[in-house]
Amino acid sequence: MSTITDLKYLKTVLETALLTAGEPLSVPMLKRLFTEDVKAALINEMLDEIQRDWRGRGGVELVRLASGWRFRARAEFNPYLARLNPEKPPRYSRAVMETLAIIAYKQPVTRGDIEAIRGVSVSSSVMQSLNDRGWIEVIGHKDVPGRPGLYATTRKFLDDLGLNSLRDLPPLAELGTLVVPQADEPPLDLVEQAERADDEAARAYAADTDTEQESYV
Amino acid sequence: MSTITDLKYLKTVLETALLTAGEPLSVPMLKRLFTEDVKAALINEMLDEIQRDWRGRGGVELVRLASGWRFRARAEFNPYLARLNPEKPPRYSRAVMETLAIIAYKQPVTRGDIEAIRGVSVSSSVMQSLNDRGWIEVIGHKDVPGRPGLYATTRKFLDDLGLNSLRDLPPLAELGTLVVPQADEPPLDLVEQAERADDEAARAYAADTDTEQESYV
Amino acid sequence: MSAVPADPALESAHGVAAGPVEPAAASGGAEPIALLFGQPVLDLPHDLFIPPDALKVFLDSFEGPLDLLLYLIRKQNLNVLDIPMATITRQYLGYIDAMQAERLELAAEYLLMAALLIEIKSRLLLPRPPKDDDGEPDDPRAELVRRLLEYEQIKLAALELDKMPQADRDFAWLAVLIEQGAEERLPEVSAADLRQSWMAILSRARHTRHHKVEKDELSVREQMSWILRVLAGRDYVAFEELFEVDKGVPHLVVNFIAVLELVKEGLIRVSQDAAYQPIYVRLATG
Repeated sequence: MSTITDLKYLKTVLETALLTAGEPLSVPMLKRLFTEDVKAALINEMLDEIQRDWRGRGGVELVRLASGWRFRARAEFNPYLARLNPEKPPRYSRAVMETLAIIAYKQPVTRGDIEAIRGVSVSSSVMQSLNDRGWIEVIGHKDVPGRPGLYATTRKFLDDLGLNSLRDLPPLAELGTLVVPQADEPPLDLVEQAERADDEAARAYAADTDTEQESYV
Repeated sequence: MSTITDLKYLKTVLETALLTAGEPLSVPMLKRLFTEDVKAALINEMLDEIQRDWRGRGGVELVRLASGWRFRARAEFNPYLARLNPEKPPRYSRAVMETLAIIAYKQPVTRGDIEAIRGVSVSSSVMQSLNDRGWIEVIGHKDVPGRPGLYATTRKFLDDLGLNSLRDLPPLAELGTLVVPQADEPPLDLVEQAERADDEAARAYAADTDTEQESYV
Repeated sequence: MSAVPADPALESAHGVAAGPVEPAAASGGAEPIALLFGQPVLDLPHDLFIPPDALKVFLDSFEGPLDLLLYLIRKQNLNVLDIPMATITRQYLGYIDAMQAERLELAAEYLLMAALLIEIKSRLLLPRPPKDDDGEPDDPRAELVRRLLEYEQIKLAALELDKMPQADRDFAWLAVLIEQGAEERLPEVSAADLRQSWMAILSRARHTRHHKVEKDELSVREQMSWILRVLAGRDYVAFEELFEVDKGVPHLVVNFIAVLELVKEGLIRVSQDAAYQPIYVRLATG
């Protein structure tokens, strides 16, 4: 067997480990591959090289995630792969996604905090499904009566979204930009309205009702 | 996106599918990757090319097994990989897990019932692995042509999952509100939705059409 | 996407007529967006009504009172920072009335929001107490505006999160096999895994939507399996033998439903030669 002084062989071992691992591998974990003491700096250098090697060739990329490095298929190939495997994980409802967003951006938060922001009670099953997915966890308890659990997102959440850290989350919209134009602006014309039809604010247009008409009031 | 007339792209799709599949892929399965009709001869040719490409480079090889093609680590690297992960618990495929979930929640069920719910055929190996594990058993036969076996979960299944009874499984009714169906469904109109408003499975739908369909997707 | 059919027949059948549309803003008058046969059109035609049957579905598309309120404000292009309380309160109460007219189960949160809107409106009518250090007087709307903006921020963030590629849903991890020697380890499975799998099945609604999911079904299903096991390998069993009296009434009821379900599915036969004679249960195939 070659020795690890052979850099090419060392790189091949690292690549093989990453191709076969069912989870992200951190540098300390990758060091365990070798009985010799391989420096973290060297491993990082090799990882960069492997990442470069795969860039542009093949449908696969090496990504750095919160808990380590992992190979994944480029998203562009998903339509093909999806045909092979008709079973897909679920797309979460708005209730689940909004709860997740609050935990991700405001962590650590209690269930009460989540309810205060959403203005509705949070069902246990919503929390349970995020917990089952391994995306959220209780990291402590708030020192108030009832000692409610404090929720935070996990590393797996970052990994599954292909993120390195919470800082890589899309930035929250500035509160200022959420304010719509002044009321005395000229009304939109039809074309503009049509363009706004898929806009978030207009999403319920299609389902709009006349319930606000005088007869109801 | 390139078309499949581009042979290099076709090869990349095949390679990516083989690298991400958790099981051997046969040529008929690989054909399913493409909406176009790709000839088996061409796929076989590409597979040979991929096999050659990997020969001599990297620690991974493409091998042809009885049930199809798959990538695996070369045996010479096993000593390294073994150090990395002395005990990595294997996972059941999604097909196995969903079949198990259906038997657990809907027992007693025939194989036909399982296929009707999953919308895909259930392979014998899936049933076999659950049977070998001692988690499911045939408890009778349905009195219809062919007399298909009726499957139920066993005591051992409950024991291995640490459950006292099936009632300790997460309730199904709540689950329906957590997911939205896949977007390839044709959107229903509101009236149709209203008729279905009390249907549990439709609950997620209602939240879907006007919201997620437009803005989430 | 026009989700509401603009069917005039339906419209009159439900007695919901297209009424005048609220002005686009509190200050300005309603500028028609188009003229149709000389009549001003103030809103898009498919917006004109909602069949009452669909009201519940419509409300289901809101995540709660904040979401609904935000919709009312955004729909009319109103400035959140300067909510015309009278207009918005009237519209909100309109929705609540409609909900009550349809005898929908009114969530407490919606009523609470109505109370809050009315409170703010009434406080706006009262003379404002002057502040000590000639600062701005408190606007009673301020807290509501803060909550609306915070909620909208999260709502947008949720949309963004959902757009991000998610493992398994949008991309696949690599899984190259390592040929294991020696002993084989069996996969571990938890109840949570089963739940996750069931959610995956549900999300493929095309195949499952005809499949009614009932709350208490599981205990019945469990009993069905139990009864089939009891019957297996025996010619017949006396009806009473299937009922364990000491397990309590709920158990007996569930067990009885299980027997009926098995009969319905053609899995067992229940027979009795004559009234008051013993009832026997056997496998349908026996």
